[in-house]
Amino acid sequence: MAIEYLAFLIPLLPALAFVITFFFGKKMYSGGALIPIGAIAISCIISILITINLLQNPEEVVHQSFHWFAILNLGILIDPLAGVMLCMVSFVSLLIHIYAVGYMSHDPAKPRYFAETALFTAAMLGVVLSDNILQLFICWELVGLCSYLLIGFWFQKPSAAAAAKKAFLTTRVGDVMFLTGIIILFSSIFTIYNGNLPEGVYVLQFNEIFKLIPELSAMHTTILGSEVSMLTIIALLFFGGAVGKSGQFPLHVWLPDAMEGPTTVSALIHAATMVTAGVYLVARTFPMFMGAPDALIVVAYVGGFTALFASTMGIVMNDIKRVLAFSTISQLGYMMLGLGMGAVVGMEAVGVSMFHLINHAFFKALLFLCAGSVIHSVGTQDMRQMGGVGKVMPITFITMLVASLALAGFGIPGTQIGTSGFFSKDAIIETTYLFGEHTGNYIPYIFGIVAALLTSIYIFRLLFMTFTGKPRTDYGGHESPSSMTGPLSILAVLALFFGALTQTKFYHFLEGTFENSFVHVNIEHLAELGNYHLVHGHHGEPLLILWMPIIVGVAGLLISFLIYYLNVVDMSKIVSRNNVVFKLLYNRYYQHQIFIEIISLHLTYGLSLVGEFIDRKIIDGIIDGISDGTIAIGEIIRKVQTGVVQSYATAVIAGVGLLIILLKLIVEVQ
Amino acid sequence: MENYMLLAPEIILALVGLTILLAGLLIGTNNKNILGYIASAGLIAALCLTISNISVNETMFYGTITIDALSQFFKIVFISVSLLVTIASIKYTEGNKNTDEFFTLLLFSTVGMMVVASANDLITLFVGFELASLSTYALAGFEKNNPKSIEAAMKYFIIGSLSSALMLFGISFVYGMTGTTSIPGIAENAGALAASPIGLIAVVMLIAGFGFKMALVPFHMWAPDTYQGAPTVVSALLAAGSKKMGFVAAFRVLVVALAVLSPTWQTAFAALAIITMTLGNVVAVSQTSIKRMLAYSSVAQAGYISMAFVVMTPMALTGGILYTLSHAFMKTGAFLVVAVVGYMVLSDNKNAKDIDHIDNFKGLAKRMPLTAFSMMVFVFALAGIPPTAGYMSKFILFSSTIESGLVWLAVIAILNSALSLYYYARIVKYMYFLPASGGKVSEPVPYAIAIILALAGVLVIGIWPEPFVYWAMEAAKVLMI
Amino acid sequence: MIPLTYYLILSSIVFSIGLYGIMSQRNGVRLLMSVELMLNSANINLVAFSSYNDDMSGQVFTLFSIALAAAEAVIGFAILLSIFRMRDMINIDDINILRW
Amino acid sequence: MMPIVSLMILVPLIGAVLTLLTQTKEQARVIALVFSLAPLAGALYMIMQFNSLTPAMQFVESFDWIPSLGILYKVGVDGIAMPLVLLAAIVVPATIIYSWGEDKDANQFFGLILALQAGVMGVFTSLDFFLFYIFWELTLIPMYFLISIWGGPKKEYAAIKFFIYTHVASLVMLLGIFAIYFAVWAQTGVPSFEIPYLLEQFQFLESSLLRDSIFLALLFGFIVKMPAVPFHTWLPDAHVEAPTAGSVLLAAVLLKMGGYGLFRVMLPLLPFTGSPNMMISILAFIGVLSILYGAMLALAQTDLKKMVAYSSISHMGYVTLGAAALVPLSVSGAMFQQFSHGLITCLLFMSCGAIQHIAGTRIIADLGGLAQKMPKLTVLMMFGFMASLGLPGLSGFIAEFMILTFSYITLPGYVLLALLGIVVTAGYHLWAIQRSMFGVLNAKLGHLHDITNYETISMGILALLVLYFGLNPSPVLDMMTTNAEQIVSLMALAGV
Amino acid sequence: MISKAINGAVALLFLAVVALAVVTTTWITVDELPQNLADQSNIEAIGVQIFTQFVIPFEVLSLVLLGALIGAVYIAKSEVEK
Repeated sequence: MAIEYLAFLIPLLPALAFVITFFFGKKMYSGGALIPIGAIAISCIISILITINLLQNPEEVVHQSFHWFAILNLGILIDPLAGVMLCMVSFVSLLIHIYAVGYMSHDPAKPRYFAETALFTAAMLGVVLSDNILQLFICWELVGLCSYLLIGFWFQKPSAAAAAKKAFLTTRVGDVMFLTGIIILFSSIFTIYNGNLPEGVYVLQFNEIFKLIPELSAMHTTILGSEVSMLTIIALLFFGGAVGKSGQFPLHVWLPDAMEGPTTVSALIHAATMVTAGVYLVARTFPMFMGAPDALIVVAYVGGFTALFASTMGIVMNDIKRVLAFSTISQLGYMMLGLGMGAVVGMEAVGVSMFHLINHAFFKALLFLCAGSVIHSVGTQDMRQMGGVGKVMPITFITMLVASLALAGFGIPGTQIGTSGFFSKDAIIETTYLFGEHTGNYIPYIFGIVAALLTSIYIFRLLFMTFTGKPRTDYGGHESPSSMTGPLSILAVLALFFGALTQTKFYHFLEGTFENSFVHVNIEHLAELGNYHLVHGHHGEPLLILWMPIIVGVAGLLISFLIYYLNVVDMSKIVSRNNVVFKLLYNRYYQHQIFIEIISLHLTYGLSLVGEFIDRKIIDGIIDGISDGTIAIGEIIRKVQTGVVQSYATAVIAGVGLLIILLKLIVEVQ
Repeated sequence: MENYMLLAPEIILALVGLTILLAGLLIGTNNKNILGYIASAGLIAALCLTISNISVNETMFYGTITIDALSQFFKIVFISVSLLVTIASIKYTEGNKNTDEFFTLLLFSTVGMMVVASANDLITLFVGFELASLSTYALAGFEKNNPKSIEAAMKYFIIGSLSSALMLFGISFVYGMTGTTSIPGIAENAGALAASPIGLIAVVMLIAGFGFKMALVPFHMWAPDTYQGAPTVVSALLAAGSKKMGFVAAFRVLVVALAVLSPTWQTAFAALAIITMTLGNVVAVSQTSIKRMLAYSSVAQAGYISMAFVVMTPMALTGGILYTLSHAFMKTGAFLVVAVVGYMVLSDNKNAKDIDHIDNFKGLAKRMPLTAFSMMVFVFALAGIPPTAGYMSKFILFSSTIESGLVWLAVIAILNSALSLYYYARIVKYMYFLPASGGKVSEPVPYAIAIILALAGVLVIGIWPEPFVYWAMEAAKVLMI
Repeated sequence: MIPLTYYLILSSIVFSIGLYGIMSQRNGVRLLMSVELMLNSANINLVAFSSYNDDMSGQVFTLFSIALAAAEAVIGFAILLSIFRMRDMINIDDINILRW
Repeated sequence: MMPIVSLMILVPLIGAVLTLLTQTKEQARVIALVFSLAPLAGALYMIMQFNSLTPAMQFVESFDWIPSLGILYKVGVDGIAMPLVLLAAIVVPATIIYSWGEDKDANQFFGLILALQAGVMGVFTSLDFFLFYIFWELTLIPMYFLISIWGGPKKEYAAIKFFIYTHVASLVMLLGIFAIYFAVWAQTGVPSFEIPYLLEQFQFLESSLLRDSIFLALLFGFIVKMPAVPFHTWLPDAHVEAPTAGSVLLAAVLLKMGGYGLFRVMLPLLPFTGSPNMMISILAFIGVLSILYGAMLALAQTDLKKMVAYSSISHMGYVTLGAAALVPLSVSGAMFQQFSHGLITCLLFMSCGAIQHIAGTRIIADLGGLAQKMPKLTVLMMFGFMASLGLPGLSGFIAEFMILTFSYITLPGYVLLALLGIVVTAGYHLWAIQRSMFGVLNAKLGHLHDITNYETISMGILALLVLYFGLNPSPVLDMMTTNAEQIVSLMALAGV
Repeated sequence: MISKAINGAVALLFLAVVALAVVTTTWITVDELPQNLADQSNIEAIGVQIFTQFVIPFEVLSLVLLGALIGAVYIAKSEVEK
């Protein structure tokens, strides 16, 4: 179908929109917002059409490749995985853009805003579309740049500028790992081909990489005395990149600070773009993880721990957006956890995890946009100054409630009734149980289930503190304009029903990601390389396990209800500065102090000051010393010239004498 | 019958000198400018004649005089320097009633140098040496009411006499051991000299005598004082001209006549070259008088040229010989610039003291752009920055040290060369980067002509060195036989 | 027959006296005398060698060198005269405007 | 056939003289611009005529200059030189446009810039060591003047340090040139300074000590120019004190001469040194040290321009590293890094210069919030900074990626170390941007205005070029790769 | 005084070195001095030599004397400007 040939427009149109809006937006209506909206809408339509096409013929993926330079290419790959991501990214971005027309209406720098978000979307679409790892990295970095620009959108605010820098730098740490992975991958491929890369083949294309997984897996190197497969190293370095981008522990520190940007930006970052890129990367290179021993286990542990760790902090935050930020980190942890479960369920893990990603995109976008709506109306982000907002903003309240239920994963097991989160998140928790069952290791499951409880607590805490009760301050407030509530409603519908409607089909669709006309790998076979023992047909979990997520979800709801609605416990007594646990949580485990002050400030900056000292005092000191010394010696020697001619004569005669003696000695030696 | 045409340059110059002396009696003070023109004309004629006979190789007058590539090359050097100095002196001596003496002495000293260049006998050489010395003693004291000038002449004279005596003493031993004063004769009979202890003493005394003219450390101590005290045009003559006489004499006597003693004098020159270039540069760094700085720079340059004696390959001699020519232009030019600046300072303020102080160079680029530019070229040439004559000569000279494997010598020379850049750059700094203390001044025409000629020399040798390199090679061949 | 060495030793002694004089004397005239001593010691050498080598050129050289010594003395005294006129003394030590 | 290469040298030189002779700044800058655009046109013409499939010299002109010493006037370009000629031809007009408003002695200012261009063109096109060295040294003088006349408060120290330091290095290099000249002369009996000939004959020299000494002497000359740690201290001082145009030319073109020497001279010699592996280790070590040390030092700087200067050191370290790896694509990546850094660093120094003359200070702590008053500058500066920290899509990334990726094949340990530098690089760039451009406007800065149109145009053109070569590096990269392959093939020839 | 002692020492050292060299050198001499053979004057021989072989130095010497004369007269002449 001809629509495939328009695939290149998907990232290109938003990129063009960026250029137009950036340079000419000022003179246009609403800061030129219509241009990116239009561009993204077209992208979205193309994406959906291609994906639908793909649904019908899963084998016929879209792949186009162009020579770039040297031995590298640029290409477009739309397979099922990319297809769903494309649809999600373009669609959610579109909604957020529409929403932003209202939300940003008072900001004088609108053209810049819309230009940058358009570029952001373009970059993210580029990540998804890439057919080779390098192009993916390039777009990946552009995503980072845009996040930097957007988080620092209100650059006049020092905190925004600092947050932007922190975001870029922290993700940069991950990016360097990613880049290192690419470099090692490339040189390993080079070694495999014995230095003679085949003509006309772009070795960084995914199909070429996947082809070489057995060879890569067989290559070993020794690190700290133990032999490690080259593939594991590469995979884990890729995962390092994902950790940075997707805010996994320990590189998650930038995400909560990223709230400094406009709320729409937060929504964009947290839902549609940026953070999901990490998960997407792991999913995209999933065959490599499958073939790499231990890699998936690491993914699982990091993801699980992050899910738990972030949700603990979510409980105590008072800033509405910050709660959501921790929620994002936590949910991304789930996705990683889900991918890590590939160790037992193979390809299904990608389906589960990606499904959660899509659902999360809907409900998290919704959560943020609702929060934005509240903030837009109330004028503060501090939940302690809200309360009772639900009365003035009913639509926002209802949509928010839907989103919260989806996040907490409410639904009835065994039926098709449930919010989208129920179908995806609970599925992940189930697979972790499966993992425990097969390996005897229940730690991932415990991570998952405890995090689910905490998730429920913090999201309903937010809901109660914000929307119910009496206004704690005089904030006025009104319902937001329809350009804002419209997207909210659409998203709410999706958050409610998307899961139920698509679950099984989605898994099946994604199965085709690595078996089609472009790439054909056998996951089962790879699992053997990676020493993973896959389990098939696993629908026999105990009922309790099936119900467990719901139980903890409800428990969380009740706890929040008791504390924040009925005020059974006076939180202000617990929430005091003296409570060690609270302090720890509120200060986010002092990560800021650890990361910023100790590592970056004291260590790095200290080291650089030492370098400065060496430079100025030692290296320059030597050079200046030589020159000063020469001048000083010159000053001394010139005094020999006394001006008395007899002394000159003496010098001549002494010179003759000395010369005679010297020559006598030298000649005799010779 | 001897071909007197080959000696025509010397004869012309001597006659012009006498003519000027006589004409001076007849011409009033106000018209004495004409004498400078006559002298210049004579020098130009001599220069043309010398160049026309550049490829002659003949020995004349019972073997006391030889005309070969070496002598012709050096004669060109001497005549060029004298010509530049003469042209500049037209302005310098303007209104001076002793102009006739000045030019006569100048021409006589030139003749002396030329005789040395052609000398094929120690007697000729010594007499020529003395002719050049005695004339310049008087020239150094030309400003006889200026205590500095007289002091300069006095110091020059005393050390000069001492050196002459040492040289003569050394010559006497050479004569004693070889039984002849003819240079080829000595070369034939020098075996016994080389074998005896007196040979070493004779060589050292000769080196002391020549080293005085070359201003090699430790025989250099008169040079800074004299260059500073003497009239600047005379300093130019001393630094650029009579210094080279020391080199050509050393080439004739040491390289040709005493070739068998080469281990001795090569070692001596190695020590002297190193200490000379190092001391010259180090002390030059801290000078505030431009003339003194140039004097020390000239000491250092002598050290570089002396490297030719150490290396003693055709390449090295080519480099050394070419260096004398380059240095003649660079140094003359630089001193003439100092002279112009002195003139400028005096025209600012009649009673100015320390007219050679570096402060007077402040903002020269604004006051006299042409002069400042020329000076920049001269000092960069002295520092060996391409594409100038100084670079070309250093290029060949330093490369020859590498050729013969004396890397240590090359390294020392190169470090010195870099060090010298420091004080040369300081002059440029004063001229270009510091604010001027007065308005624009136009250079007197004679000075301007002389400076432009020197500039042309420096640049032509730098950019199209082929003929000069060729003739320096030819001259070096004379020495290598 | 007087050995050649005697002449040479004599000339060396005379030369050294001249050297000592030029290094130690303050009076300009004495300096000039010292220089003359040195030149003449060389002349002794030349004449001695000339005799013992049976070669005339040494003696010719001596004549030239005597003439040159005279010329040198002339210039030297002229300079000293000029100094005397300027300063009323010929103490060479004290003439040190130019230094360093 | 037009002597196009000679014209590339001669036209700026004539322009320099004419510009010096002008009286008003209006005349001076117009003439300077015209005479700097002519080489640009020439360079574009040459690029179009260039055959990037052959490593041979093209547009060669040759005639005897000093036959008695075997010196030729021989110029020509190949894939190593052509991009740098183009770079010089681009940067100089951009600098002239940027400095359009220069008031102080405009005729001298623009004249010196053109003289510098002539020198640089000469260096990049000379095929005779004698000629090469002359141009090499000639570039010093205009730069010395630019720093000394239009420089900052400590200009004297900086200028003389620059002058003497690099002069010493050049002299050491000269010794190396002498050595190879005479050694080859002794070997073949033919005196010649012709670069390709000498490089070819180098392998036949018998003494490996001699070959190593020649190599190291030449190397010293080049790495001081680059500059590589620990011979770099002249650079920050020179940059800080130099006027903006001076800094731009220094960083964008003069430093490239060092790298050019590396490719033109060092790499063809390297396989034939006594111990190629040790030489490679030395180069790689210097490269990595420069990358890390430069980046760390940049972090410690309080002066924006000094920070950029150290970043140059860091970035030039990549060139050394890529060259040392001796993989065709790492070498061509290193060449591309030269080209790319030349463009990017212009942007950075121009930004610093604009801040300096508008805000009156470059001390990062005294700035802040400039973005509010200077949006155009902020955009361009951000662009430059992003390019400098290696943002994909811009030319810097291509170069760094190629260097790191392909160097890893032969020098994995060094590359892993170098990768650490990337984070620090991002760190100091972002830190500087945050502190100087973002945040609250520092009230002490007084009245601020945005950059002029001339500045915007010149920076904008450069930014576009950075983007263009980031997206499509092939026009210059292909010719580089051709020559890089030829260089690396020598390794195989030598059996290393 | 000390300086004079040093000067004396230098001069003595010089003397010692030269004298030592003179004594240790084997000088080439004719067996018998010619003037002892027959009491003939050598003035004529000198004259002939001066005007044949050494005519150039002789001519130059005339310039030396003239130059010295000019120089000496110029420097010594008192010029009281009025």
